[in-house]
Amino acid sequence: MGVIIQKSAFDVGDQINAFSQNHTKMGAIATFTGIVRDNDNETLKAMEIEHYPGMAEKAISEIVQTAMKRWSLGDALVIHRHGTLEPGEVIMMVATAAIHRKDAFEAAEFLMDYLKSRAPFWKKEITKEAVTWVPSKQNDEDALDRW
Amino acid sequence: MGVIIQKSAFDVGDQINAFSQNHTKMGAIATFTGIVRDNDNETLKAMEIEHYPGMAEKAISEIVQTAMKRWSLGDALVIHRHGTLEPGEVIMMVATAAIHRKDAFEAAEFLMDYLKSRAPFWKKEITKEAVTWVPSKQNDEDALDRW
Amino acid sequence: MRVLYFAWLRERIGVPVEDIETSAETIEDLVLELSNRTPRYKAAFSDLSAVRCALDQNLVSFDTPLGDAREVAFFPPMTGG
Amino acid sequence: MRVLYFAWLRERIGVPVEDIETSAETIEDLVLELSNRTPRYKAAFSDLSAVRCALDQNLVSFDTPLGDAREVAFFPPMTGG
Repeated sequence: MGVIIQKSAFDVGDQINAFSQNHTKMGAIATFTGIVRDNDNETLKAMEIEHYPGMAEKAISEIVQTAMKRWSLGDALVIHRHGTLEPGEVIMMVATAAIHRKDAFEAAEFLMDYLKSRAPFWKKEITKEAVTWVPSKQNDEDALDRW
Repeated sequence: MGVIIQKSAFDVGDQINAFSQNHTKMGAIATFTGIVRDNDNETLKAMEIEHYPGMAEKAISEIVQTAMKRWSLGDALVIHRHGTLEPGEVIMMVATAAIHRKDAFEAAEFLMDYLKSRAPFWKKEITKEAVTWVPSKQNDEDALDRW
Repeated sequence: MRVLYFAWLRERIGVPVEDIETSAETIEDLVLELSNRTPRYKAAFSDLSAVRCALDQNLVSFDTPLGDAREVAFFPPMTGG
Repeated sequence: MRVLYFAWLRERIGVPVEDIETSAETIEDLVLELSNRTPRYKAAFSDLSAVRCALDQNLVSFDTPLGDAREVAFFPPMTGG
Protein backbone atom coordinates (compact mmCIF):
# COMPACT_ATOMS: atom_id res chain seq x y z
CA MET A 1 0.00 0.00 0.00
CA GLY A 2 1.44 3.36 -0.95
CA VAL A 3 0.33 6.97 -0.60
CA ILE A 4 2.67 9.63 -1.93
CA ILE A 5 1.95 13.36 -1.88
CA GLN A 6 4.64 15.35 -3.63
CA LYS A 7 5.34 18.55 -5.48
CA SER A 8 7.69 17.10 -8.08
CA ALA A 9 6.70 15.40 -11.32
CA PHE A 10 6.85 11.60 -11.57
CA ASP A 11 7.03 9.11 -14.42
CA VAL A 12 3.69 7.29 -14.67
CA GLY A 13 5.12 4.48 -16.80
CA ASP A 14 7.95 3.80 -14.35
CA GLN A 15 5.52 3.82 -11.43
CA ILE A 16 3.12 1.41 -13.14
CA ASN A 17 5.95 -0.94 -14.14
CA ALA A 18 7.38 -0.98 -10.61
CA PHE A 19 3.93 -1.47 -9.10
CA SER A 20 3.13 -4.36 -11.49
CA GLN A 21 6.44 -6.10 -10.96
CA ASN A 22 5.83 -6.20 -7.22
CA HIS A 23 2.62 -8.17 -7.72
CA THR A 24 3.26 -11.07 -10.06
CA LYS A 25 0.72 -13.13 -8.12
CA MET A 26 -1.94 -10.63 -9.19
CA GLY A 27 -3.23 -11.07 -12.72
CA ALA A 28 -5.01 -7.73 -12.98
CA ILE A 29 -3.61 -4.21 -12.71
CA ALA A 30 -5.91 -1.20 -13.20
CA THR A 31 -4.60 2.34 -13.29
CA PHE A 32 -5.93 5.84 -13.67
CA THR A 33 -3.93 8.94 -14.50
CA GLY A 34 -5.27 12.48 -14.16
CA ILE A 35 -3.72 15.08 -16.44
CA VAL A 36 -4.10 18.89 -16.45
CA ARG A 37 -6.13 19.54 -19.56
CA ASP A 38 -6.44 22.81 -21.35
CA ASN A 39 -9.85 24.46 -21.56
CA ASP A 40 -11.81 24.71 -24.81
CA ASN A 41 -10.39 28.15 -25.63
CA GLU A 42 -6.84 26.91 -24.98
CA THR A 43 -6.20 29.75 -22.55
CA LEU A 44 -5.11 27.75 -19.50
CA LYS A 45 -1.68 28.87 -18.35
CA ALA A 46 -1.40 26.83 -15.17
CA MET A 47 -3.25 24.88 -12.52
CA GLU A 48 -2.31 25.55 -8.92
CA ILE A 49 -3.02 22.71 -6.56
CA GLU A 50 -3.22 23.59 -2.88
CA HIS A 51 -3.38 20.85 -0.27
CA TYR A 52 -3.67 20.37 3.48
CA PRO A 53 -0.33 18.77 4.45
CA GLY A 54 -0.82 15.99 6.95
CA MET A 55 -4.55 15.63 6.36
CA ALA A 56 -3.95 14.84 2.66
CA GLU A 57 -1.79 11.80 3.55
CA LYS A 58 -4.18 10.78 6.33
CA ALA A 59 -7.39 11.10 4.30
CA ILE A 60 -5.96 9.25 1.29
CA SER A 61 -4.48 6.50 3.47
CA GLU A 62 -7.90 5.96 5.03
CA ILE A 63 -9.56 5.80 1.59
CA VAL A 64 -6.95 3.27 0.42
CA GLN A 65 -7.40 1.16 3.56
CA THR A 66 -11.16 1.16 3.00
CA ALA A 67 -10.61 -0.04 -0.58
CA MET A 68 -8.21 -2.80 0.58
CA LYS A 69 -10.87 -4.08 3.01
CA ARG A 70 -13.77 -3.84 0.61
CA TRP A 71 -12.20 -5.48 -2.45
CA SER A 72 -9.86 -8.41 -2.78
CA LEU A 73 -6.71 -6.43 -3.60
CA GLY A 74 -3.06 -7.34 -3.47
CA ASP A 75 -2.01 -3.71 -3.31
CA ALA A 76 -3.00 -0.13 -4.10
CA LEU A 77 -1.01 3.01 -4.83
CA VAL A 78 -1.97 6.69 -4.94
CA ILE A 79 0.40 9.46 -6.00
CA HIS A 80 -0.95 13.03 -5.90
CA ARG A 81 0.95 16.19 -6.75
CA HIS A 82 0.51 19.72 -5.43
CA GLY A 83 1.97 23.05 -6.55
CA THR A 84 1.85 24.70 -9.96
CA LEU A 85 1.26 22.46 -12.98
CA GLU A 86 1.07 23.25 -16.66
CA PRO A 87 -1.40 21.81 -19.21
CA GLY A 88 -0.37 18.26 -20.11
CA GLU A 89 1.29 17.57 -16.76
CA VAL A 90 0.21 14.58 -14.69
CA ILE A 91 -1.67 15.59 -11.52
CA MET A 92 -2.14 12.20 -9.94
CA MET A 93 -2.38 8.47 -10.47
CA VAL A 94 -4.00 5.47 -8.88
CA ALA A 95 -3.03 1.83 -9.35
CA THR A 96 -4.66 -1.33 -8.01
CA ALA A 97 -3.53 -4.96 -8.18
CA ALA A 98 -5.96 -7.85 -7.85
CA ILE A 99 -6.43 -11.44 -8.91
CA HIS A 100 -9.63 -10.55 -10.75
CA ARG A 101 -10.20 -7.55 -13.04
CA LYS A 102 -13.51 -6.60 -11.42
CA ASP A 103 -11.82 -5.95 -8.07
CA ALA A 104 -9.00 -3.98 -9.71
CA PHE A 105 -11.38 -1.78 -11.73
CA GLU A 106 -13.97 -1.17 -9.01
CA ALA A 107 -11.35 -0.33 -6.38
CA ALA A 108 -9.64 2.12 -8.77
CA GLU A 109 -12.97 3.83 -9.52
CA PHE A 110 -13.84 3.94 -5.82
CA LEU A 111 -10.46 5.53 -5.03
CA MET A 112 -10.94 8.13 -7.77
CA ASP A 113 -14.49 8.98 -6.67
CA TYR A 114 -13.33 9.50 -3.09
CA LEU A 115 -10.21 11.43 -4.05
CA LYS A 116 -12.34 13.84 -6.10
CA SER A 117 -14.41 15.09 -3.19
CA ARG A 118 -12.84 13.73 0.01
CA ALA A 119 -9.11 14.37 -0.37
CA PRO A 120 -8.12 17.85 0.85
CA PHE A 121 -6.87 19.37 -2.40
CA TRP A 122 -8.13 22.51 -4.10
CA LYS A 123 -7.52 23.50 -7.70
CA LYS A 124 -7.09 27.00 -9.03
CA GLU A 125 -7.11 27.66 -12.76
CA ILE A 126 -4.97 30.45 -14.10
CA THR A 127 -6.07 31.37 -17.61
CA LYS A 128 -5.12 34.32 -19.77
CA GLU A 129 -8.37 36.00 -18.67
CA ALA A 130 -8.89 35.06 -15.05
CA VAL A 131 -7.85 33.21 -11.91
CA THR A 132 -10.60 30.92 -10.63
CA TRP A 133 -10.96 28.30 -7.91
CA VAL A 134 -12.36 25.20 -9.59
CA PRO A 135 -15.83 24.65 -8.08
CA SER A 136 -16.71 21.22 -6.73
CA LYS A 137 -19.14 19.35 -8.93
CA GLN A 138 -22.43 17.93 -7.79
CA ASN A 139 -21.91 14.85 -9.93
CA ASP A 140 -18.62 14.16 -8.12
CA GLU A 141 -20.56 14.24 -4.87
CA ASP A 142 -23.28 12.06 -6.40
CA ALA A 143 -20.64 9.55 -7.57
CA LEU A 144 -20.09 8.58 -3.93
CA ASP A 145 -23.65 7.27 -3.64
CA ARG A 146 -22.61 4.33 -5.78
CA TRP A 147 -20.39 2.99 -2.98
CA MET B 1 -7.09 4.08 -32.12
CA GLY B 2 -4.62 1.23 -31.96
CA VAL B 3 -4.89 -2.56 -32.05
CA ILE B 4 -1.65 -4.52 -31.85
CA ILE B 5 -1.42 -8.30 -31.82
CA GLN B 6 2.12 -9.51 -31.32
CA LYS B 7 4.24 -12.35 -30.04
CA SER B 8 6.98 -10.25 -28.49
CA ALA B 9 6.95 -8.68 -25.05
CA PHE B 10 6.27 -4.95 -24.70
CA ASP B 11 6.92 -2.35 -22.03
CA VAL B 12 3.62 -1.37 -20.42
CA GLY B 13 5.05 1.81 -18.86
CA ASP B 14 6.47 3.01 -22.18
CA GLN B 15 3.16 2.28 -23.92
CA ILE B 16 1.12 4.13 -21.31
CA ASN B 17 3.46 7.12 -21.37
CA ALA B 18 3.37 7.33 -25.17
CA PHE B 19 -0.41 6.91 -25.19
CA SER B 20 -0.89 9.64 -22.54
CA GLN B 21 1.45 12.11 -24.24
CA ASN B 22 -0.57 11.84 -27.43
CA HIS B 23 -3.69 13.04 -25.65
CA THR B 24 -2.92 16.11 -23.59
CA LYS B 25 -6.43 17.41 -24.31
CA MET B 26 -7.80 14.41 -22.42
CA GLY B 27 -7.67 14.71 -18.64
CA ALA B 28 -8.37 11.06 -17.87
CA ILE B 29 -6.39 7.95 -18.82
CA ALA B 30 -7.53 4.52 -17.62
CA THR B 31 -5.48 1.39 -18.23
CA PHE B 32 -5.69 -2.31 -17.53
CA THR B 33 -2.84 -4.78 -17.68
CA GLY B 34 -3.32 -8.56 -17.66
CA ILE B 35 -0.44 -10.60 -16.28
CA VAL B 36 0.13 -14.38 -16.32
CA ARG B 37 -0.32 -15.34 -12.69
CA ASP B 38 0.90 -18.49 -11.10
CA ASN B 39 -1.68 -20.90 -9.66
CA ASP B 40 -2.10 -21.45 -5.91
CA ASN B 41 0.31 -24.39 -5.88
CA GLU B 42 2.92 -22.39 -7.80
CA THR B 43 3.23 -25.12 -10.41
CA LEU B 44 2.54 -23.08 -13.54
CA LYS B 45 5.41 -23.40 -15.98
CA ALA B 46 3.95 -21.52 -18.91
CA MET B 47 0.82 -20.19 -20.53
CA GLU B 48 0.41 -20.79 -24.25
CA ILE B 49 -1.81 -18.31 -26.01
CA GLU B 50 -3.22 -19.41 -29.37
CA HIS B 51 -5.00 -16.91 -31.57
CA TYR B 52 -6.82 -16.70 -34.89
CA PRO B 53 -4.61 -14.42 -37.00
CA GLY B 54 -6.68 -11.95 -38.98
CA MET B 55 -9.85 -12.46 -36.98
CA ALA B 56 -8.08 -11.37 -33.77
CA GLU B 57 -7.22 -7.95 -35.27
CA LYS B 58 -10.67 -7.66 -36.86
CA ALA B 59 -12.67 -8.63 -33.76
CA ILE B 60 -10.68 -6.36 -31.46
CA SER B 61 -10.85 -3.44 -33.91
CA GLU B 62 -14.63 -3.81 -34.00
CA ILE B 63 -14.81 -3.87 -30.19
CA VAL B 64 -12.64 -0.75 -30.00
CA GLN B 65 -14.77 1.04 -32.61
CA THR B 66 -17.91 0.19 -30.65
CA ALA B 67 -16.32 1.66 -27.51
CA MET B 68 -15.28 4.83 -29.37
CA LYS B 69 -18.89 5.32 -30.52
CA ARG B 70 -20.49 4.53 -27.20
CA TRP B 71 -18.30 6.64 -24.92
CA SER B 72 -16.80 10.06 -25.37
CA LEU B 73 -13.20 8.92 -25.92
CA GLY B 74 -10.22 10.67 -27.40
CA ASP B 75 -8.47 7.38 -28.11
CA ALA B 76 -8.19 3.72 -27.17
CA LEU B 77 -5.39 1.18 -27.43
CA VAL B 78 -5.33 -2.62 -27.14
CA ILE B 79 -2.14 -4.68 -27.22
CA HIS B 80 -2.54 -8.48 -26.96
CA ARG B 81 0.24 -11.05 -27.06
CA HIS B 82 0.20 -14.64 -28.28
CA GLY B 83 2.70 -17.45 -27.96
CA THR B 84 4.32 -18.92 -24.86
CA LEU B 85 4.42 -16.74 -21.75
CA GLU B 86 5.87 -17.38 -18.31
CA PRO B 87 4.31 -16.44 -14.96
CA GLY B 88 4.72 -12.71 -14.35
CA GLU B 89 4.74 -11.81 -18.04
CA VAL B 90 2.26 -9.26 -19.39
CA ILE B 91 -0.39 -10.83 -21.63
CA MET B 92 -2.22 -7.74 -22.74
CA MET B 93 -3.12 -4.18 -21.98
CA VAL B 94 -5.90 -1.72 -22.67
CA ALA B 95 -5.73 2.07 -22.43
CA THR B 96 -8.46 4.68 -22.89
CA ALA B 97 -8.23 8.47 -22.98
CA ALA B 98 -11.21 10.69 -22.22
CA ILE B 99 -12.10 14.12 -20.90
CA HIS B 100 -14.02 12.58 -18.00
CA ARG B 101 -12.93 9.66 -15.83
CA LYS B 102 -16.27 7.87 -16.07
CA ASP B 103 -15.90 7.47 -19.84
CA ALA B 104 -12.30 6.30 -19.52
CA PHE B 105 -13.12 3.70 -16.84
CA GLU B 106 -16.32 2.37 -18.39
CA ALA B 107 -14.80 2.03 -21.84
CA ALA B 108 -11.77 0.18 -20.42
CA GLU B 109 -14.05 -2.23 -18.55
CA PHE B 110 -16.21 -2.72 -21.61
CA LEU B 111 -13.13 -3.50 -23.72
CA MET B 112 -11.88 -6.00 -21.14
CA ASP B 113 -15.26 -7.71 -20.82
CA TYR B 114 -15.50 -8.12 -24.59
CA LEU B 115 -11.88 -9.22 -25.02
CA LYS B 116 -12.41 -11.95 -22.41
CA SER B 117 -15.07 -13.80 -24.34
CA ARG B 118 -15.24 -12.27 -27.84
CA ALA B 119 -11.62 -11.97 -28.95
CA PRO B 120 -10.36 -15.19 -30.63
CA PHE B 121 -7.65 -16.17 -28.19
CA TRP B 122 -7.35 -19.46 -26.28
CA LYS B 123 -5.19 -20.09 -23.26
CA LYS B 124 -3.46 -23.33 -22.36
CA GLU B 125 -1.87 -23.79 -18.96
CA ILE B 126 1.22 -25.91 -18.69
CA THR B 127 1.80 -26.90 -15.06
CA LYS B 128 4.19 -29.45 -13.58
CA GLU B 129 1.27 -31.88 -13.43
CA ALA B 130 -0.83 -31.26 -16.51
CA VAL B 131 -1.55 -29.38 -19.71
CA THR B 132 -5.04 -27.87 -19.72
CA TRP B 133 -7.02 -25.56 -21.94
CA VAL B 134 -8.37 -22.79 -19.70
CA PRO B 135 -12.16 -23.16 -19.73
CA SER B 136 -14.29 -20.12 -20.47
CA LYS B 137 -16.06 -18.74 -17.41
CA GLN B 138 -19.78 -18.23 -17.12
CA ASN B 139 -19.21 -14.99 -15.22
CA ASP B 140 -17.13 -13.65 -18.12
CA GLU B 141 -20.11 -14.35 -20.37
CA ASP B 142 -22.48 -12.80 -17.81
CA ALA B 143 -20.27 -9.69 -17.62
CA LEU B 144 -21.42 -8.81 -21.17
CA ASP B 145 -25.02 -8.38 -19.98
CA ARG B 146 -23.97 -5.16 -18.29
CA TRP B 147 -23.38 -3.50 -21.67
CA MET C 1 -13.48 -23.58 -48.82
CA ARG C 2 -10.89 -23.21 -46.10
CA VAL C 3 -11.70 -24.71 -42.67
CA LEU C 4 -9.72 -23.73 -39.58
CA TYR C 5 -9.65 -25.34 -36.14
CA PHE C 6 -8.31 -23.81 -32.94
CA ALA C 7 -7.35 -24.92 -29.43
CA TRP C 8 -8.64 -28.36 -28.41
CA LEU C 9 -10.64 -28.69 -31.64
CA ARG C 10 -7.40 -28.37 -33.58
CA GLU C 11 -5.73 -30.93 -31.32
CA ARG C 12 -8.62 -33.39 -31.50
CA ILE C 13 -8.97 -33.17 -35.27
CA GLY C 14 -5.23 -33.14 -35.78
CA VAL C 15 -4.90 -30.36 -38.34
CA PRO C 16 -5.04 -26.58 -37.96
CA VAL C 17 -6.42 -25.91 -41.41
CA GLU C 18 -7.68 -27.76 -44.48
CA ASP C 19 -9.19 -26.89 -47.83
CA ILE C 20 -12.36 -28.81 -48.58
CA GLU C 21 -15.02 -29.15 -51.24
CA THR C 22 -18.53 -29.04 -49.85
CA SER C 23 -22.08 -28.60 -51.02
CA ALA C 24 -23.33 -27.95 -47.47
CA GLU C 25 -25.89 -25.14 -47.25
CA THR C 26 -25.24 -24.07 -43.68
CA ILE C 27 -22.49 -24.41 -41.10
CA GLU C 28 -24.66 -27.04 -39.37
CA ASP C 29 -24.70 -29.10 -42.60
CA LEU C 30 -20.93 -28.74 -42.88
CA VAL C 31 -20.45 -29.93 -39.27
CA LEU C 32 -22.58 -33.02 -40.04
CA GLU C 33 -20.52 -33.70 -43.16
CA LEU C 34 -17.23 -33.35 -41.26
CA SER C 35 -18.48 -35.46 -38.32
CA ASN C 36 -19.11 -38.34 -40.69
CA ARG C 37 -15.53 -38.36 -41.93
CA THR C 38 -13.64 -40.02 -39.06
CA PRO C 39 -14.07 -40.67 -35.32
CA ARG C 40 -11.70 -37.74 -34.63
CA TYR C 41 -14.07 -35.29 -36.27
CA LYS C 42 -17.06 -36.99 -34.66
CA ALA C 43 -15.44 -36.58 -31.23
CA ALA C 44 -14.52 -32.95 -31.89
CA PHE C 45 -18.07 -32.03 -32.85
CA SER C 46 -19.86 -34.33 -30.36
CA ASP C 47 -20.97 -31.45 -28.12
CA LEU C 48 -21.73 -28.35 -30.18
CA SER C 49 -22.60 -26.35 -27.07
CA ALA C 50 -18.83 -26.27 -26.44
CA VAL C 51 -18.04 -25.14 -29.99
CA ARG C 52 -18.19 -21.69 -31.56
CA CYS C 53 -17.86 -20.87 -35.25
CA ALA C 54 -16.84 -17.94 -37.43
CA LEU C 55 -17.63 -17.35 -41.09
CA ASP C 56 -15.07 -15.18 -42.87
CA GLN C 57 -13.82 -14.15 -39.42
CA ASN C 58 -17.21 -13.07 -38.08
CA LEU C 59 -18.67 -14.93 -35.11
CA VAL C 60 -21.94 -16.50 -36.30
CA SER C 61 -24.48 -19.13 -35.26
CA PHE C 62 -24.46 -22.69 -36.65
CA ASP C 63 -27.57 -22.13 -38.77
CA THR C 64 -25.80 -19.48 -40.87
CA PRO C 65 -25.74 -20.27 -44.63
CA LEU C 66 -22.22 -20.73 -46.01
CA GLY C 67 -23.10 -18.52 -48.99
CA ASP C 68 -19.93 -17.66 -50.86
CA ALA C 69 -17.80 -17.46 -47.73
CA ARG C 70 -14.19 -18.44 -48.19
CA GLU C 71 -13.28 -19.34 -44.63
CA VAL C 72 -15.05 -21.10 -41.77
CA ALA C 73 -13.47 -21.65 -38.36
CA PHE C 74 -14.37 -23.85 -35.39
CA PHE C 75 -13.09 -23.26 -31.87
CA PRO C 76 -14.01 -23.47 -28.18
CA PRO C 77 -15.43 -20.41 -26.37
CA MET C 78 -12.80 -17.70 -26.47
CA THR C 79 -10.62 -16.87 -23.46
CA GLY C 80 -8.90 -13.63 -24.41
CA GLY C 81 -7.83 -10.75 -22.24
CA MET D 1 -5.83 26.12 19.22
CA ARG D 2 -4.50 26.26 15.70
CA VAL D 3 -6.89 27.37 12.95
CA LEU D 4 -6.09 26.73 9.27
CA TYR D 5 -7.74 28.17 6.16
CA PHE D 6 -7.43 26.85 2.62
CA ALA D 7 -8.20 27.97 -0.92
CA TRP D 8 -10.57 30.97 -1.18
CA LEU D 9 -11.18 30.96 2.58
CA ARG D 10 -7.45 31.49 3.09
CA GLU D 11 -7.46 34.28 0.48
CA ARG D 12 -10.54 35.97 1.89
CA ILE D 13 -9.34 35.88 5.50
CA GLY D 14 -5.81 36.76 4.50
CA VAL D 15 -3.85 34.26 6.61
CA PRO D 16 -3.22 30.55 6.10
CA VAL D 17 -2.97 29.72 9.79
CA GLU D 18 -3.33 31.37 13.19
CA ASP D 19 -3.16 30.33 16.82
CA ILE D 20 -6.16 31.49 18.84
CA GLU D 21 -7.58 31.31 22.33
CA THR D 22 -11.22 30.31 22.40
CA SER D 23 -13.81 29.11 24.83
CA ALA D 24 -16.15 27.98 22.03
CA GLU D 25 -17.83 24.66 22.67
CA THR D 26 -18.40 23.59 19.08
CA ILE D 27 -17.03 24.45 15.66
CA GLU D 28 -20.26 26.41 15.04
CA ASP D 29 -19.53 28.55 18.11
CA LEU D 30 -15.98 29.11 16.90
CA VAL D 31 -17.24 30.20 13.47
CA LEU D 32 -19.56 32.72 15.14
CA GLU D 33 -16.67 34.03 17.25
CA LEU D 34 -14.41 34.37 14.21
CA SER D 35 -17.17 35.99 12.10
CA ASN D 36 -17.50 38.77 14.66
CA ARG D 37 -13.83 39.69 14.43
CA THR D 38 -13.64 41.60 11.15
CA PRO D 39 -15.63 41.96 7.90
CA ARG D 40 -13.09 39.65 6.19
CA TYR D 41 -14.00 36.78 8.50
CA LYS D 42 -17.71 37.62 8.25
CA ALA D 43 -17.49 37.46 4.44
CA ALA D 44 -15.54 34.18 4.52
CA PHE D 45 -18.13 32.49 6.73
CA SER D 46 -21.22 34.19 5.26
CA ASP D 47 -22.40 31.01 3.48
CA LEU D 48 -21.53 27.94 5.52
CA SER D 49 -23.04 25.63 2.90
CA ALA D 50 -19.91 26.41 0.85
CA VAL D 51 -17.55 25.67 3.75
CA ARG D 52 -16.26 22.35 5.08
CA CYS D 53 -14.35 21.82 8.30
CA ALA D 54 -11.91 19.33 9.76
CA LEU D 55 -11.05 18.74 13.41
CA ASP D 56 -7.57 17.32 13.94
CA GLN D 57 -7.53 16.45 10.24
CA ASN D 58 -10.83 14.54 10.26
CA LEU D 59 -13.71 15.87 8.18
CA VAL D 60 -16.55 16.66 10.61
CA SER D 61 -19.84 18.58 10.79
CA PHE D 62 -20.11 22.09 12.23
CA ASP D 63 -21.92 20.94 15.36
CA THR D 64 -18.92 18.87 16.48
CA PRO D 65 -17.59 19.84 19.95
CA LEU D 66 -14.04 21.18 19.88
CA GLY D 67 -13.15 18.97 22.85
CA ASP D 68 -9.38 18.97 23.30
CA ALA D 69 -8.65 19.12 19.60
CA ARG D 70 -5.48 20.97 18.66
CA GLU D 71 -6.27 21.88 15.08
CA VAL D 72 -9.36 23.03 13.21
CA ALA D 73 -9.40 23.77 9.50
CA PHE D 74 -11.89 25.56 7.22
CA PHE D 75 -11.98 25.12 3.46
CA PRO D 76 -14.28 24.92 0.44
CA PRO D 77 -15.52 21.54 -0.84
CA MET D 78 -12.49 19.53 -1.92
CA THR D 79 -11.52 19.10 -5.56
CA GLY D 80 -8.84 16.41 -5.51
CA GLY D 81 -8.02 13.76 -8.08
